[in-house]
Amino acid sequence: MPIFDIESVRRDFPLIVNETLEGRVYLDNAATSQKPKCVLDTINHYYAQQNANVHRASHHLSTQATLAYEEARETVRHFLNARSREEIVWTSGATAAINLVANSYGRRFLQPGDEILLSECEHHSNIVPWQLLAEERGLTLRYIPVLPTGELDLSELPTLLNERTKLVALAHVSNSLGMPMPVERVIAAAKRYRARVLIDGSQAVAHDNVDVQALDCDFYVFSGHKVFGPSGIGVLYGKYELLEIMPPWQGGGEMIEQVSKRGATFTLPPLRFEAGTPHIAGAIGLASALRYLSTLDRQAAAEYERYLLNGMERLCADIPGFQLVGGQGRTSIMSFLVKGMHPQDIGTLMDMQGIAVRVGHHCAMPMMEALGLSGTIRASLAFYNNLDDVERFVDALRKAVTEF
Amino acid sequence: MPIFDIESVRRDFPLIVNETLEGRVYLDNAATSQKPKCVLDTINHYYAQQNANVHRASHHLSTQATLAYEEARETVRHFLNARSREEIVWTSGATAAINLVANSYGRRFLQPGDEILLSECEHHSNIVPWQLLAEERGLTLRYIPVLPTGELDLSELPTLLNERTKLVALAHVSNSLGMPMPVERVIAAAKRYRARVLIDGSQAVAHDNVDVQALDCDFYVFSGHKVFGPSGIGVLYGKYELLEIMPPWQGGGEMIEQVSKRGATFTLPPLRFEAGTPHIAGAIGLASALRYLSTLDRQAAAEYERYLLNGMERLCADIPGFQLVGGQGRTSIMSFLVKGMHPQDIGTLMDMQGIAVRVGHHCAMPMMEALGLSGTIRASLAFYNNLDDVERFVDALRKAVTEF
Amino acid sequence: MQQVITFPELVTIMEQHPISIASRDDVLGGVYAAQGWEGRYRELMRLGRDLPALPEELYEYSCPVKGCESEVRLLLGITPEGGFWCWAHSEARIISGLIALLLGQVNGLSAAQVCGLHLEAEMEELGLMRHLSPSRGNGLKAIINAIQSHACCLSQQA
Amino acid sequence: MQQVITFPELVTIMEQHPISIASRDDVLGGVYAAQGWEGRYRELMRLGRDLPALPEELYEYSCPVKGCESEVRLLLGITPEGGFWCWAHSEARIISGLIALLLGQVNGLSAAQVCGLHLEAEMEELGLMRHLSPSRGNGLKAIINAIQSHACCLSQQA
Ligand SMILES: Cc1ncc(COP(=O)(O)O)c(C=O)c1O
Ligand SMILES: Cc1ncc(COP(=O)(O)O)c(C=O)c1O
Repeated sequence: MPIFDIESVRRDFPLIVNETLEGRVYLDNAATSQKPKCVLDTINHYYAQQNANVHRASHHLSTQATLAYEEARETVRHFLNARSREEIVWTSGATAAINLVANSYGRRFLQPGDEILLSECEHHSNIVPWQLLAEERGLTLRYIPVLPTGELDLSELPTLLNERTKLVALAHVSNSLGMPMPVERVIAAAKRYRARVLIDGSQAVAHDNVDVQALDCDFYVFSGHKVFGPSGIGVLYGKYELLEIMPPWQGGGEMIEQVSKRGATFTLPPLRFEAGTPHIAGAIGLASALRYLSTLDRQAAAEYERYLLNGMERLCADIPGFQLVGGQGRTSIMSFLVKGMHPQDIGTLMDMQGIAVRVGHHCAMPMMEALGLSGTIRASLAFYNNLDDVERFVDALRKAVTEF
Repeated sequence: MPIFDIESVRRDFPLIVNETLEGRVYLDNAATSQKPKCVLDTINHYYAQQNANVHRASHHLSTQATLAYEEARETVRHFLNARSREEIVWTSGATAAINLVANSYGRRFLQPGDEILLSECEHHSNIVPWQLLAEERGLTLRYIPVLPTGELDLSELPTLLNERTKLVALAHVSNSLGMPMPVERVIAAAKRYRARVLIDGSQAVAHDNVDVQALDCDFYVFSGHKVFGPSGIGVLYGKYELLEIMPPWQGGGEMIEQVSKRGATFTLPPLRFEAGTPHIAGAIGLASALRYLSTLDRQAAAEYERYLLNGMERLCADIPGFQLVGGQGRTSIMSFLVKGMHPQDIGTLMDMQGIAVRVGHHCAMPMMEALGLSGTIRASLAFYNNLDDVERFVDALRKAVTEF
Repeated sequence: MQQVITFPELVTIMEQHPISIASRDDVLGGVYAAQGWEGRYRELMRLGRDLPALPEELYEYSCPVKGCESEVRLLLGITPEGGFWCWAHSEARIISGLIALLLGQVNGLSAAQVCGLHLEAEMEELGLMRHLSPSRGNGLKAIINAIQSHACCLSQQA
Repeated sequence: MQQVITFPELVTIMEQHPISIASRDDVLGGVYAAQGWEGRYRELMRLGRDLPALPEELYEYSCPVKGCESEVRLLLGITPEGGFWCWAHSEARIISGLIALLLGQVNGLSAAQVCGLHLEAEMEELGLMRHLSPSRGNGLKAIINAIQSHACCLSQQA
């Protein structure tokens, strides 16, 4: 077992402490993650001591709030290793970030006949915005096929990617199986056709550091609530030279430079894309979560998660009918089926035993269709889970399978 | 003075207590309001005991979170007196709600040559989305003119409103001057031409109860942070028969019914418009704020605010050069100028004395242009302000004007 | 959207559903008698296994009730005599077992009687409320809503 | 976007700015000597009142620096000898006074010298940091950024 002070980390998460007291186990971390106490404290402190509107007034509180808000942007810049703070746009979540790119970049720069390349493993949030755009603009969507192992079949890439491909949108890690996607190879291939690449990092950020400059993607998105931050906040990273030429999407306060009855001129990124009063508490709460992560040895945390995942898989192997879905290299997610039992029945029987897992298509219907599945059971780990959680999960699963 | 237990109410607001201890006075309530302790407690409790994704899983926590989230929707329904919960759509704020209507209703149902009627008093958030839409769809925007008193000049309404008018978007109360807008008359006139009406209630909800059925508007929007709730959450009310025929705006998880590689079908309102993981803590925090309001005598609170406002205006009357902007009937906002001094200098000198007011165009440039002003100083009250706040404000203003 | 079937040919099939007010005690007795959650859920799974899926003739008229976790097929019918019949089925056994609990309360009653029922009461009594959350996970609430709203609507028309 | 003016006719006018490194101590002495915030802000307002607005010839080349609260006009120039000159003005007096503090640090230096300055230090020293918040309220930070980035850019070209 890697060196990682799990019991001390676990105490930082009030909900996990509480669930443990209640005898329950939370293994739905891929849906949303729990928050360390410092995030709650930051939110509290914000509302009790700093709350004011940002970027609009210059009184004391507003200055404090604006400083905290822009420092939070800097924290995200550092987390992603973006070149500048101006490349970090606050959104209400990963979904909104993808919709922003589709509506601003997509509607301005994609022409009828252009192609967008996705993969069959995408979350609906990285499919539907492109479908809506494609329908409006007369674009063609293509999908990199998924293999039965959950890996992408890159053999078809040379035909899927061509001069008409203007944009590639790909998950960093798949949410239903936890398979890491071959983002480096796809990005390199896309560059050859000068296609822009958006990486959906929703499932990656909770488990590893990200370096957008090393990846050299054009856009990177994630949600705060999946990386131990508050709900209602997310991030769009975009290369500045792209953000700069993108038209605003939503109109409102603070994204303008000048408004007259005849029209408006718009301010520079990132504020151009932040219409309306932002989710200030969310932004600084997310920064607090990222700062918390930076106090951990993330390498060790990731190893520890792998250790738990391996243990879980090993212990499940002799449960009658147990079938793992997905291949090697998975991070923190175990998606599985049990022969002869419906996933939902397993989910219910697990819940009755206090184990939270998720069941169904995990908002990835096209992938389920491609794999010929109607759904799976998904147990997803975070670094605050422990061996006891894993054992309780396995015992509960064994009971569900053998006693019902 | 009306009966309203101000000192007890004031103690419910941690930031106000704290500012008082620090010797500062918060009079920027129209920009954002402070939060009662119960809202902070609700958010804390949510993250420490309930946090899970909603509408996706059926394990214990997710069920708790979904229940709380949908109960919050019911609380908002009750607050607005909407017919059903399905008429309440969560958004990230008033700005996002207006953009939603412009992009979903507007892009589907407005045709080139159609007209949208606004007023010159609107906040940029209720102008720019319509300008963007008008440019894209070839629509004409018209503006009800503002009189020097800050009132709307309805004498031109018969020519401004005609068969081509398809939508009217109007503030309930203006944010720069605090003037109540003649929404009843405009709604009645719009109905005669079957034009849809959106009311921007951002500045109304903190001061009075709203009844969307009595108003008979088609859409009503507001932001949580202006009504003592958290940041990053807002509400779109829409008549169900309209929401039902509106296409989705953003694509993502949970707004779908079915997704295949070829396309998607969408679920019913309100979820159709709530793509992605919602701001769950925001929704239940807002509900907590609205429940707090329901424990107060809102009539008395409104009277108390008027009492403070009148006192403030009376005490300012003999400050050399003091000029009130706007006419009768204003609620909780005093917008003013001081002859011979730049508003920003006043703002700075007030801030140096610990008084938070806002200075500038208040995101209402077209109105400032119409009134021939480059900006004003705005002091805006909430029911947790007290006579001491008012007196400190007046003393500071007198000092700024007479000693600098 | 749900329709209510009135074609005699189909309604005749629908009336054959093994679970109705009449067979209720026989069929559901086991759930009431079961000990602990384990016993209860075993009974539910047994009930669910035995719940007939919609035969093809009915299936083509039925509507899907979608949840994230499984799909339920649902069909409502009314006999010339005013008997209310509901068929529903899910691949998941526990949901099917819960559906059986519902059908035992409504099949064979009149629409007006069904309209007057508090369908959730039995589930409350059996400690099965967790399955009625507004979460769209399973669709049970949608079934109850469909049954109740159609039954009430029909009884007003009558 | 800012441009840096090099036309001899205009630069000659720009060099006439009453506030420069040379006049600095005379002009700004009062701010340093003032007692308490009241004294300091009275001095700032006096400085701001005396700060010349851009004459028409310069105005048409200047750019607006927008804030929510007031507008600042800004123009940068460089003489053939490499002297860096900045004109800026706001209707608001305190901002204009703060601008005067900035101009006293840069006008007449070389671009390379300006590039090396820590322009915010003086404001820190005078307890005026609150005016440098990232809030877009006043535009002072934008002026500093413009001065510094252009000065550094020019000194690299040279
Ligand atoms: C009248 C009015 N409308 C719209 C808005 C926009 O609200 P938000 O910035 O919370 O989206 C505001 C406040 O800024 C407002 O006062
Ligand atoms: C891979 C992936 N992309 C996108 C999303 C959407 O994130 P959100 O719902 O927070 O907008 C999720 C999570 O639901 C996800 O797992």
